[in-house]
Amino acid sequence: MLSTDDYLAIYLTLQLAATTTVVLLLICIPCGWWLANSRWRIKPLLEAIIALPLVLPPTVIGFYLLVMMAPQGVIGQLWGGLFDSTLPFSFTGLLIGSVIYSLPFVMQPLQNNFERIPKDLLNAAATMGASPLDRFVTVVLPLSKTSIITAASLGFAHTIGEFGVVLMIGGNIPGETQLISIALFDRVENLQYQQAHILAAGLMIFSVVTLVLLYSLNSNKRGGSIWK
Amino acid sequence: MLSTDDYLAIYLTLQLAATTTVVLLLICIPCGWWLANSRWRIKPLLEAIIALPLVLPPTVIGFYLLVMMAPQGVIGQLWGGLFDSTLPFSFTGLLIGSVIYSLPFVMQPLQNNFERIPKDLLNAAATMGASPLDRFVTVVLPLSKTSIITAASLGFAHTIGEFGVVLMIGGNIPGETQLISIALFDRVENLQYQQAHILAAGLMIFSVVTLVLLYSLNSNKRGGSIWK
Amino acid sequence: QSLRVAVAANFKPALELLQPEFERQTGIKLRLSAASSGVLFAQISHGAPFDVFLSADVDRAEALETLGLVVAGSRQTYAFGTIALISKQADRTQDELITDISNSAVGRLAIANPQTAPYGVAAQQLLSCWQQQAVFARAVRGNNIAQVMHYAATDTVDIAVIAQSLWPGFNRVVQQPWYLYPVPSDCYQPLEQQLVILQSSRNTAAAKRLVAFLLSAESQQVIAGQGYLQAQSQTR
Amino acid sequence: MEVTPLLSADITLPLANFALAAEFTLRDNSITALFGHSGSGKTSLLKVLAGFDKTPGNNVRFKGQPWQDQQHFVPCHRRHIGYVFQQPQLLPHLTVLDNLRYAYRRRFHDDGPSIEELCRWLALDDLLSQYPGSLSGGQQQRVAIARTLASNPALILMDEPVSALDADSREEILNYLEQLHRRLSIAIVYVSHNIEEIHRLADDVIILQQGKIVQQGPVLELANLLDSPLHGRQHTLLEAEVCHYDSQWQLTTVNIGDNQTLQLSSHPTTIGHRLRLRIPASNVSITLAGGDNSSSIINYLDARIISIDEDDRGSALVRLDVQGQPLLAKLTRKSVHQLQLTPQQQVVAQIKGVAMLSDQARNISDASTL
Amino acid sequence: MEVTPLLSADITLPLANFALAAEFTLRDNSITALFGHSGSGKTSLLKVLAGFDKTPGNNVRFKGQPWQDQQHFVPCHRRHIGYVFQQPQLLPHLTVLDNLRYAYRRRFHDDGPSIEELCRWLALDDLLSQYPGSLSGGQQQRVAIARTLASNPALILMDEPVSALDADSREEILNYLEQLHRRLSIAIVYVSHNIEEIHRLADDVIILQQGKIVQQGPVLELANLLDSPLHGRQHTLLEAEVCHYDSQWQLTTVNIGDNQTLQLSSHPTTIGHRLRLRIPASNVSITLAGGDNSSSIINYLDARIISIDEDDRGSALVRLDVQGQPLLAKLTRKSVHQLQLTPQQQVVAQIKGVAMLSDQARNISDASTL
Ligand SMILES: Nc1ncnc2c1ncn2[C@@H]1O[C@H](COP(=O)(O)OP(=O)(O)OP(=O)(O)O)[C@@H](O)[C@H]1O
Ligand SMILES: Nc1ncnc2c1ncn2[C@@H]1O[C@H](COP(=O)(O)OP(=O)(O)OP(=O)(O)O)[C@@H](O)[C@H]1O
Ligand code: MOO
Ligand SMILES: [Mg+2]
Ligand SMILES: [Mg+2]
Repeated sequence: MLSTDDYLAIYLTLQLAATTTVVLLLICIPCGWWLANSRWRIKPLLEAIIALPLVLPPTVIGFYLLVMMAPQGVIGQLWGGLFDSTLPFSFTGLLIGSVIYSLPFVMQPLQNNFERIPKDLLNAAATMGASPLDRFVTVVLPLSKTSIITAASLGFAHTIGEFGVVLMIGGNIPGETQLISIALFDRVENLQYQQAHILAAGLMIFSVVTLVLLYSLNSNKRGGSIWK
Repeated sequence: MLSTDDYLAIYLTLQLAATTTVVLLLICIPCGWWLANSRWRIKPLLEAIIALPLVLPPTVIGFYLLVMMAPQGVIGQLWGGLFDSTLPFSFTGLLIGSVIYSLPFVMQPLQNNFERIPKDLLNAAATMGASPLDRFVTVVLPLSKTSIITAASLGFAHTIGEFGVVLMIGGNIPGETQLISIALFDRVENLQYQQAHILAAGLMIFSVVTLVLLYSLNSNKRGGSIWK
Repeated sequence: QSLRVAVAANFKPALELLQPEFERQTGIKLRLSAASSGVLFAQISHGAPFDVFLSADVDRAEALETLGLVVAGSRQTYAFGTIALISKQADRTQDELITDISNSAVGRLAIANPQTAPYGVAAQQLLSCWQQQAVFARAVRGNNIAQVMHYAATDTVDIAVIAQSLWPGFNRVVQQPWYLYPVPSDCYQPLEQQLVILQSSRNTAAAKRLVAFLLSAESQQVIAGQGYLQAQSQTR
Repeated sequence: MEVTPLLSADITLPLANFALAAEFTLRDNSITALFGHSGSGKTSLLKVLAGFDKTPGNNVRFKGQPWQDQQHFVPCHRRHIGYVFQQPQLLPHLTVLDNLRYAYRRRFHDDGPSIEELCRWLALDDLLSQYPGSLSGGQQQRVAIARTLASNPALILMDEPVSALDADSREEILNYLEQLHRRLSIAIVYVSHNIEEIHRLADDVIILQQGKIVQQGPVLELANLLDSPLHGRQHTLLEAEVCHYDSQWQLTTVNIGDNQTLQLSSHPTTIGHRLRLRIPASNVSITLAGGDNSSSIINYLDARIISIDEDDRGSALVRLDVQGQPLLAKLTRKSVHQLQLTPQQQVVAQIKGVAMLSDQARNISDASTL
Repeated sequence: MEVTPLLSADITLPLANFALAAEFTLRDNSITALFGHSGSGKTSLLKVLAGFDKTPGNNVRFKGQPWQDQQHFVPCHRRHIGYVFQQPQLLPHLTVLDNLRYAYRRRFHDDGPSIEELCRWLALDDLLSQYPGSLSGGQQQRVAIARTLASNPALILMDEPVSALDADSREEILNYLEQLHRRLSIAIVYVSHNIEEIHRLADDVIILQQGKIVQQGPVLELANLLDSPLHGRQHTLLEAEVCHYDSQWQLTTVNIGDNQTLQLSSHPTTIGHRLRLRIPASNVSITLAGGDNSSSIINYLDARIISIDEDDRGSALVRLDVQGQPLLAKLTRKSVHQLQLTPQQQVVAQIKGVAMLSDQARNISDASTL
């Protein structure tokens, strides 16, 4: 039914989605907080640039990323100078692509959330001697739990489902850069509808189960919401 | 530089993105509110189902939508019974596809936002004689302005950039279902890099300008934030 | 009067070349929808309103015929696709090319995905013919032949197996020089590309005129100039 | 004949550490004070009356109609009530003026105050274009009160409405509430920790303890219970009729029983009006001799000692009876012994006349600014 | 010799309708009351001191170190202050206990109260596992106070900390604050609308009006300014030394000037301690004769009339001088005329002894529960 390549693809997809989500959170939590508090004039421009990956078709983003990651490209030269490897067709390349592509989906909900943390709550923590970092960790993050979960699930799911970008920069090498979304797409393209159905159903069931667990956990836990 | 087909595609894209955004808001604002307030046991399942379009590759979603919209499909039969037209390869079909595909990006931020509207603020409005609908319109919506803008911009941008779904259900018919994302994709596929760059740059500039305007409007306006 | 033509991506440049002449001759406007053959097949089998379908292979045209979606007897071969090797190095002999291929690192050789693209099958045949099956596993796969061109155009690979029909367009856009090495046709099966007129067409007459035009000697000449073999050149 | 109460409630509601269990009625056109320690369930009770809490098992009837019981639930916006929250809860996206208009446009009856009147009276004119986020705590509370009045409800629930206000603003608002409740047929439930406020405003009192009602009834009867003996503060609360006004000296004479009168300086009063008076026990002294022309004390009442309670800090609380009207006096234990006071003894209670003015008399006609 | 003040501030801050412009100093180990109408800028002032507002142009120095000026800005978390907000601002994701621990773990000095002590004293034991969302308004305020004390700051800024509390809780908290400020070397800035609280707690007062300081100085000097003559409430605030304690009658005798003493019933006091006394003007009457054995009034002071101010409601405020100590008496205008009182006249002021107990004397040793 499913080939070893398919299993490899599933494994790789989960690995990529998980890593991407982690990287995205690591980027977006601090940057979102910074954006939420910044009064810089340039802020709307930054926000617009972050939103850009939304408006370009994934394949096109993939194409431009490929251009940049190619050995002579901007990123490629930089990378080549630092490491003895090339980005395209590597896991790292895929990761970079996924992160850029999913960035707005994680950044925007987080920033939006951060903008709503009541200032006086942070002031209260400050009077108790909590430094900005301390406040961020002990007040901002716990109060943002729901949003972080929403943002992470958007990011994770989107990485699983994305395929234009990774197809382009990944090169679809089985066991290295072939992802489940591509395998599924291949089946459809190739009129192997039966296998496509199986893969799609598997993906959906997995996602539904994961998401249901996530959402029920999230709605059961009390005390995490600021405004009850 | 750009052909008439390209202009048609731009026009069609904007029309589709705008319509999709409007439809999405019309769906997600009430549903998101309902979800935010529901204590139904099934809620996490519903939430997971809404998030599903995220995990399937767009082309695959497009494929299944195509299957369902085909005259013999579930939706297709229903539609055929009501109207004397077919869904796939029509603007309506594209619209339905885009709406389904972008649903989670609009629903999740909105629901998340609605969950944070302080209950006592609504109670206060109720004591002044505001019915639930009245409260929704005069309290919930204004307090959700930022989130609605975020959600709408995610939805709009995503519809502009999306192409897997519309390629599949739209059929890429110039002047009818060919969108800018597909046109751009075509240029890239056909190695017409020059035109692709122009289209991509145009799309990006348009988006950046729109988004910058949107975001600066949003950040300038005072009094819209609940927790300052 | 217009015709909606679903055309496999690889043939679109050739068809666009022929389009003005056809429109001038007949006054029938062509509206081209290009996608991969697989996508087009899925769409047509679900009611896409095309008049003519130019597939990149035989299978999908045949499958539509089996489904009874085509005008009986309309399935015909309109061209044979050929492949070629491109390399960044000039003046390589065939043996040198084979050595280059066998020495290529992971991700330095690009071919189309045999599972989705007919050109991928041909490429696979070529590799077997040259005893390079092992290389196949570490090759970069474009999901269609156009993607293979992107890899070459961005210099992320050193060698690629491409559709010869795409070479002129490719050569126009690349900055770094690439070199074309035609491949002996005995190493792979040229790709037979078939067309069908769709049952649902409301303009079968015009569709037939297009088919006739494509199969005309003049058109075939043009097609051959685009890196295809003429439909009549091979008989099965 | 039983009069149907304005509102009758039987409430059972589980809270964090105990359950609210309260059965009570509100009289029409009355102010009922809800009194109790922090956390005793006052806010929770108001929220049930307002219809915020749909927990089943509560019965509330208003003017004979069920607001909630097994079968019915009238939602909050159809109860036509006003609610002043403990935290102001202004609509943050509307300016002060728009907050007021929000209520005014949806007002329940047309005969209420206009926005202009409310602004004038609550001194909101300078704030109208501000957003709630830039108001001070007290300003927010004033806007919240004005908003509630703008919707002109039939029953107002107020949760410590003036706790964040300075004395002057508080005074004006209390004055207005008195007026309001007399002019319009309106009932008010008023949560307050301030005994003076309750003494002044309330007709009835409900005392809550750990979710249970421990006392309820007219404030004149329960006044002593509200005083906390711990802090040495006791008062006599009484209502008396104006029987004379001396315009030369601006002295009002009130009748508090057969031939027993009190004089208090005040704005002009109308004969026949009833005034509420509050006499701190510490303002009452006892003398065995009669009146004394050389002292500025002008009120001397014949009284009988009912009981004497000594505490451990040198004070004694003497309960007196003045022609049926109870009166409390706080003395030193030493005085009690020196004067050899004993129950049933006839004495003269000296009350410093002006002391009574520390309460605004209830019916002073020009006390309002409206 | 000038003593460096604990804190000196020169603040200019534009607000919605006016600008805050305040220059003042705080003395070490003192309680400074911040008094003013709603919206006069009290909260805004505290926020600058706390370091929430980085608007330039403000100068604050603490113990000689700059907290903020042109060059410096010490952020809030390094100022080692405590802040009790007007709205409690508890961390909503932490239980009561964790809110306390949050502060305790980050406390500035080790010699402060433990969490157990705070819980016992503020009666929080039953609430420890609750989340702030399920606390009543007063409970939240108590937790907020406990939290601030747990971090054991050098300067506490309190914005109406007890406004939502009932009399008993309020009493205990005020007692504790008095203790605290005497035991530890701690300074407190205390915003309050409650004059009694200020009379009782404050050493110094700053009176704000529309963002400007209109008066500042020791509370004993400014006490009269705080009273609102509008409501007929005036007090004399004075400090006196205990010179005798009569344990039989639990009577404390204090000295308020050469040979002038007052008696008040109280818990045992220590000779030599200074007590703060508050005498409502309405508790003081004037007599031309001397003491009177047949009355329960035990305090008679020889006084000289300084001035007499009549109002339009039949009252007169008589300023008296008792051996240099000012004393206010509130009489009816009629009494003033009947007794033919005139300035410079020598009279006897009668003060009801027990009335003084309405204030807890400052140094009563067993008044605290700690
Ligand atoms: N964030 C703000 N921006 C602009 N003006 C403000 C802001 N917050 C308060 N104000 C204005 O500053 C003035 C002083 O407010 P502040 O909160 O300091 O008053 P307050 O003395 O604490 O009053 P209260 O006793 O009612 O709490 C008010 O007129 C208020 O409208
Ligand atoms: N949402 C809630 N869920 C569970 N328990 C609650 C909730 N809100 C309040 N309580 C608890 O119910 C009790 C009564 O709370 P309530 O707010 O009614 O007190 P209150 O009398 O208004 O006190 P305060 O004078 O301090 O405002 C408190 O012990 C409180 O902890
Ligand atoms: O169907 Mo194609 O021509 O392989 O892209
Ligand atoms: Mg309460
Ligand atoms: Mg304030």
